[in-house]
Amino acid sequence: MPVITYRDALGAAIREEMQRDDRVFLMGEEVAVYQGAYKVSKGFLQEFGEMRVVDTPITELGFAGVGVGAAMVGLRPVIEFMTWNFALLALDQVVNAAAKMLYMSGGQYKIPIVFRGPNGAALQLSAQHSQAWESWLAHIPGLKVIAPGTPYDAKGLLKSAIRDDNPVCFLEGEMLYNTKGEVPDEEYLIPLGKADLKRQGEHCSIITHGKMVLVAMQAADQLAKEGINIDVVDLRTIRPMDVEAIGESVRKTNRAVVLEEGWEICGVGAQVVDYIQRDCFDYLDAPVIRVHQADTPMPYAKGLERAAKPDLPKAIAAVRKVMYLD
Amino acid sequence: MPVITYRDALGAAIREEMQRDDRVFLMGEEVAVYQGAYKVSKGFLQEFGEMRVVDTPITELGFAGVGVGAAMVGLRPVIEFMTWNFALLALDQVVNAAAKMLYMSGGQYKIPIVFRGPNGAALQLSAQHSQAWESWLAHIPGLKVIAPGTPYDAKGLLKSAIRDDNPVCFLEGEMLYNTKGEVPDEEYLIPLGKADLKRQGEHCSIITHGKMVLVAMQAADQLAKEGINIDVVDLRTIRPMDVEAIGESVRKTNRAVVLEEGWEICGVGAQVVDYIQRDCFDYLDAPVIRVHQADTPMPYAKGLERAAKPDLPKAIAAVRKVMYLD
Amino acid sequence: MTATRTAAKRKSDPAPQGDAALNLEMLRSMLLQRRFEERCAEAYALGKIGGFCHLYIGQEAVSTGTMSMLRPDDYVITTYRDHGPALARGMTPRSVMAELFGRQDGCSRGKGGSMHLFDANTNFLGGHGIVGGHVPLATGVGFAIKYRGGDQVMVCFMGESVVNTGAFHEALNMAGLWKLPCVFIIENNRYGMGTALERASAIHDIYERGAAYNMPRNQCDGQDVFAVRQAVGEAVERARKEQIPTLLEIRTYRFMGHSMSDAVSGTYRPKSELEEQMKRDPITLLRTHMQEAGQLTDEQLQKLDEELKAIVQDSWDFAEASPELPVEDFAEASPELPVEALYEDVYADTTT
Amino acid sequence: MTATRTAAKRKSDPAPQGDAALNLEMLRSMLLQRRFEERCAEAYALGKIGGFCHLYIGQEAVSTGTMSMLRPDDYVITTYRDHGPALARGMTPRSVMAELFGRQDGCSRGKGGSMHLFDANTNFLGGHGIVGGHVPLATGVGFAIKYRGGDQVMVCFMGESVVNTGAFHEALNMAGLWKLPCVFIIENNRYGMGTALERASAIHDIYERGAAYNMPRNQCDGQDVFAVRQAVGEAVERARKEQIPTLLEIRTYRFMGHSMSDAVSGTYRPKSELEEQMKRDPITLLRTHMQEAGQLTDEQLQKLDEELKAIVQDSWDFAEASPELPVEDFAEASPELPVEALYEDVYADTTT
Ligand SMILES: Cc1ncc(C[n+]2csc(CCOP(=O)(O)OP(=O)(O)O)c2C)c(N)n1
Ligand SMILES: Cc1ncc(C[n+]2csc(CCOP(=O)(O)OP(=O)(O)O)c2C)c(N)n1
Ligand SMILES: [Mg+2]
Ligand SMILES: [Mg+2]
Repeated sequence: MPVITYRDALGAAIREEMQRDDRVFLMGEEVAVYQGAYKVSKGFLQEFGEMRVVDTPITELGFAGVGVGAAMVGLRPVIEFMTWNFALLALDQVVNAAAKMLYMSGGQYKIPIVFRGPNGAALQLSAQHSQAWESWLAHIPGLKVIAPGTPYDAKGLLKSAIRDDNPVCFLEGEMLYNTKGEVPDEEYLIPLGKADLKRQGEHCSIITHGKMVLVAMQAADQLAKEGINIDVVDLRTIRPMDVEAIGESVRKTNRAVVLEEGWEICGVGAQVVDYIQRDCFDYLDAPVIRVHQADTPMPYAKGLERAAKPDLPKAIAAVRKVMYLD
Repeated sequence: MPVITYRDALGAAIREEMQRDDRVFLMGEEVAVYQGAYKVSKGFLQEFGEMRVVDTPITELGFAGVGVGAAMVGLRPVIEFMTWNFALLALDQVVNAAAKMLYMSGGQYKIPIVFRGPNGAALQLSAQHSQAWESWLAHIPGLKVIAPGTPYDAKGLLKSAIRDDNPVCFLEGEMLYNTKGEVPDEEYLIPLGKADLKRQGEHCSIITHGKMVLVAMQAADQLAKEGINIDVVDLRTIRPMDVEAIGESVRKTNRAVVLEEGWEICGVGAQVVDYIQRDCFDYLDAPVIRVHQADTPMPYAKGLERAAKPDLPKAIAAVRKVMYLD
Repeated sequence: MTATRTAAKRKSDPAPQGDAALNLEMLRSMLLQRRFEERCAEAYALGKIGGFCHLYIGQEAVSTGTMSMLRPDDYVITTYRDHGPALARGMTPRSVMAELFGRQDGCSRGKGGSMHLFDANTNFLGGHGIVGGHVPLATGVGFAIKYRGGDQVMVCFMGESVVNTGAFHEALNMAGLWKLPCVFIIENNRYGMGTALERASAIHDIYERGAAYNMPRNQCDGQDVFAVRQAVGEAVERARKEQIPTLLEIRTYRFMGHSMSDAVSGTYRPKSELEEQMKRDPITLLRTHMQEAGQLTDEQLQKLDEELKAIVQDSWDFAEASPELPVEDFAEASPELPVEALYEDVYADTTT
Repeated sequence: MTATRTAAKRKSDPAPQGDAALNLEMLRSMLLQRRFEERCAEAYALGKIGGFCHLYIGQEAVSTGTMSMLRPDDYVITTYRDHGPALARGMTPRSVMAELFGRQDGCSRGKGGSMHLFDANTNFLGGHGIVGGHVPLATGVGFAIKYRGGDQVMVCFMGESVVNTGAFHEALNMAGLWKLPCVFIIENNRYGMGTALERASAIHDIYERGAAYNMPRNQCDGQDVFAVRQAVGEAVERARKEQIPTLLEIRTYRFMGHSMSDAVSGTYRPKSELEEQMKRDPITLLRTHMQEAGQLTDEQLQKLDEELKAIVQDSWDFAEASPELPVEDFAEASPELPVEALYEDVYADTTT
């Protein structure tokens, strides 16, 4: 199977869907002339022209709303946020317009739109540029929220997201764009709402998503050397969450670590913990442990940033702790 | 002790702090000439003049930022959002400016500001006007988040919030403004970060905050008639959360219901559940049950709205369930 | 309206004021809105309508004048003050009243309520509740029209407060930059809740904001339905033929409080101002014009009024007879019990 | 710069171009920024500076000209492109370089980095990373000055992209409405990342946006430090004496890529344009003026340059010697281990 980058997997997904359906277009800052801030849309302007690959002013609220309006009357916009950090300015349109339109209109106006872009921290970008928004977005009924960790998942999920008739928030990772993985040439779709058991093990579950999938896999590799076998549940979709997959894994391993990039309080991990205690109450041999960003804005200095971020040593330490090995 | 409304308790808190400290001012839509959209600032313009009671254009992002800027150079703004629904437009200023300024500036610029206004649903205001934002706000390090349920707490907490040197998000309730309670004439402060055990009981804990405190108290009253005694833990402050108070109660009752106004996924209740399973793992006799808004935008029709909202029957049913009485 | 003005106008008017049939149609439209809103006030007082309810009384010439210049396949979007525009656009009084009553036959199945009337049949893209929030949507619809190479026009109504919002600014800049077929209509009724325009905007001739977006702009009298037609007609033409957007300030006045929970006059506007303004009731102006032009007799007027009252009564009866969406009785229910209708319309089935 | 222009200017200039001492001071300021930024590029290549790093090269006349018209108790706020303004405002190269290196002695303790330089000593209210986000802050500072009855001035720098944001619009409307002592300075370097102004704004003379807020407005050449002084001086005077805000568009050009990760020219601007623009290097313009006016010898210039290079080298050495805030080695640590410095500055102790 061809090995391609996460970036190219995303680009291929959008390109294929634009070729397939002329209602699909890409809009955002620097997507056209500049070929994409992170080059996901490289070559798009040349292939599809300026009506379908649209550079916008720096107006996240405005162009998110433009996307929703276009979706109301039948187009299928893919709205790129240069990063989800800036999408904070657009959330009124995402939450109050996109997520609620179908409901407020009694089912008349569906909003088939994808909001996408890198989410979470990269390297030393400090406080305003290093935020992971999946728990906020997952809070909102009417939205679907996706966070793929591999090129394969990125492509299959993005194609499904573009074909979905609902607003989908698609969270990528700046640090993932250059990562590589196998992606078949043939078309495939991955259904939204289905987790993927990325690795099987009987001693402990790590439940994770997005960028942290790589960390979980590394942790599993490393722990395997000591004979500790990890079930890695990659949620892939945060909303709707695949509660069964979580339950199945935890009922098997009886221990769980929830690993996420974002902050702790009311994070995705808190919700996962709630599902686990509800569905696996009698199966748990230890409290679930969560690994997440430190409860601070992201600092700039390299050492501080490393201390603030969830990473491999912290994930491993959490598994050891939940297994009472320390 | 005098009995006054929640509205008047809030008004008294702001008035006293404005009298005490001339750096404190009130700014927002309709706070001055109109005397407050919900009349919390009735008489303020007359007492303090138009420099300290400031009507703004409808520009939530803009005037939230104006408040943060004024706070940077030493004023102590109280920013009223007509409701927190509209504050969604301002969150970039709340999150990226207010909450991060101290950190980004390495401790140089503190932001002593209060953002306040009604939060959550009133009656039949439908999807865009019925949202409870505490879990979003609580997610953000750098913010404090308060949600008082009684006039007494409202006054004491708001005064503390205004004197606090950090950005405080203060969540009131449109449906609470007319509720009454005892409030002493003498000045008092309630520390931020401390829960209040509003009622003692040994069979089950209800952990709640804000508007739902009243529902929890009613549920406790009603259940008491059947001999079921409830510990009602009123969080009062959502961030920082009084984890000890939660643990103390649950270790006593061994059962917990978490009752909140907002949505389920990544809600405040999820975080409370996480704290409980961490701190009380060996004490729990049953999974914690959560009561919250249905996972839908808020519908307009009366019956649908009732079905969507957490309320007394749902709270009682949850207690019964967590006690295995059904 | 003086004869001279009328004559002067007739020349350039897209539809001359002498067209008796058209005038009657417009009078009917405006009077329907008026009678409908009067009954809404009554229904609100009786608790049959809940939540926020913003009446349109006083502004009927804006909706009617505008809609009279549109094609059925054009698009309309507006704020929470949407009953008038919805009726003027041709939504049935029944579907609107049933929505206000929160019933199953309401245009939004009772899920939207007064602030969120929607109707796909008439391309009525809704009442929206966040001040400014719908202006980017309108720009997006304009974009979609251009994307498809269509010649429809997007008409976006907004209150004058909207011009201060960031959403307005971002949206109009894009509409101006990309030359989208939109007509942005400011219904300047002088107040946003209790705040006079002059206390909220740094400039007072707010159509001049259009200059910041290289957008043709204009101002007109919103109590004179002919003036509205004239100004809107030009803008619609420009949008349809040249894909150039317009910012149009229509000066009007609301005769009621901001919403049903606001006093009609008081802290922020004196009774005298209201009374002065009510002398220029748009319905009276049109009626008088028609009577003076011999286009309407007292009898005809009375008949029309009765007919419209009956239609509104019928919408009330219909709404009252329409069932609520089914919900279980929660007193007995467990917290997780699914309530089917409640959970419908949260997500669309993906069938593409 | 021709003699005629100079003469014409001198008459009305707040500080005539003949003032050799002032000119030298400005040259020093501008050259310091240039040398500093050049070393930043080097440090970035060496991995000593991380994250996003936006250099100011080409725009030095804007910062220096502006700061030369301010009092120490005035306030300054800007975007992520803040090294130049910080140095021009008088922050020490040491504290800035240490910040860029992420060290304890950095102006923001290493927590802010390149985009978030802050200094309470010089009322430098920070570099801010969200495009448009700092403009409301500036308005708030203007409000605070007025609230206290002070006569300070708030100067807010921004890139030209900012004029399209909602935050700009909301903030300028309030500043115009409330008459706040703010000077809003657009550093129009023609591009927002890879987007030319003309492809983002519906109008191209963007200072005209001021009309929408009833705000005095002006435009000037940003490569000519005297022109900057002239225009800023007028605006500052108006703000200080009359509390009237100004929108000032200063036309400049960045000689580097948008950030260190962006090519200097390429997809969005041709090399020829860059070369053409570099002929109007603001430092060369000032230097040439001074040399022609006999205010500067080659020798003096060389000495100055060496002195500044040494200062920058000193800042580098200082930064490198400055410790990082202490953090434990996490490889061994448990996930909950508190790291003191990491958790400082999240909340202030409330001591009021
Ligand atoms: C963003 C936002 N802020 C505040 C409100 C509350 N609000 C509802 S209507 C209104 C006044 C709007 O006035 P205007 O735009 O002039 O329209 P009008 O009501 O006069 O038709 C306000 C402040 C809101 N709905 N949305
Ligand atoms: C709200 C927001 N959207 C997008 C970005 C990403 N971004 C950073 S700088 C920039 C271009 C800004 O250009 P301009 O305002 O002209 O300033 P310049 O870089 O030219 O100094 C963009 C798009 C951001 N920081 N904030
Ligand atoms: Mg109005
Ligand atoms: Mg620029």
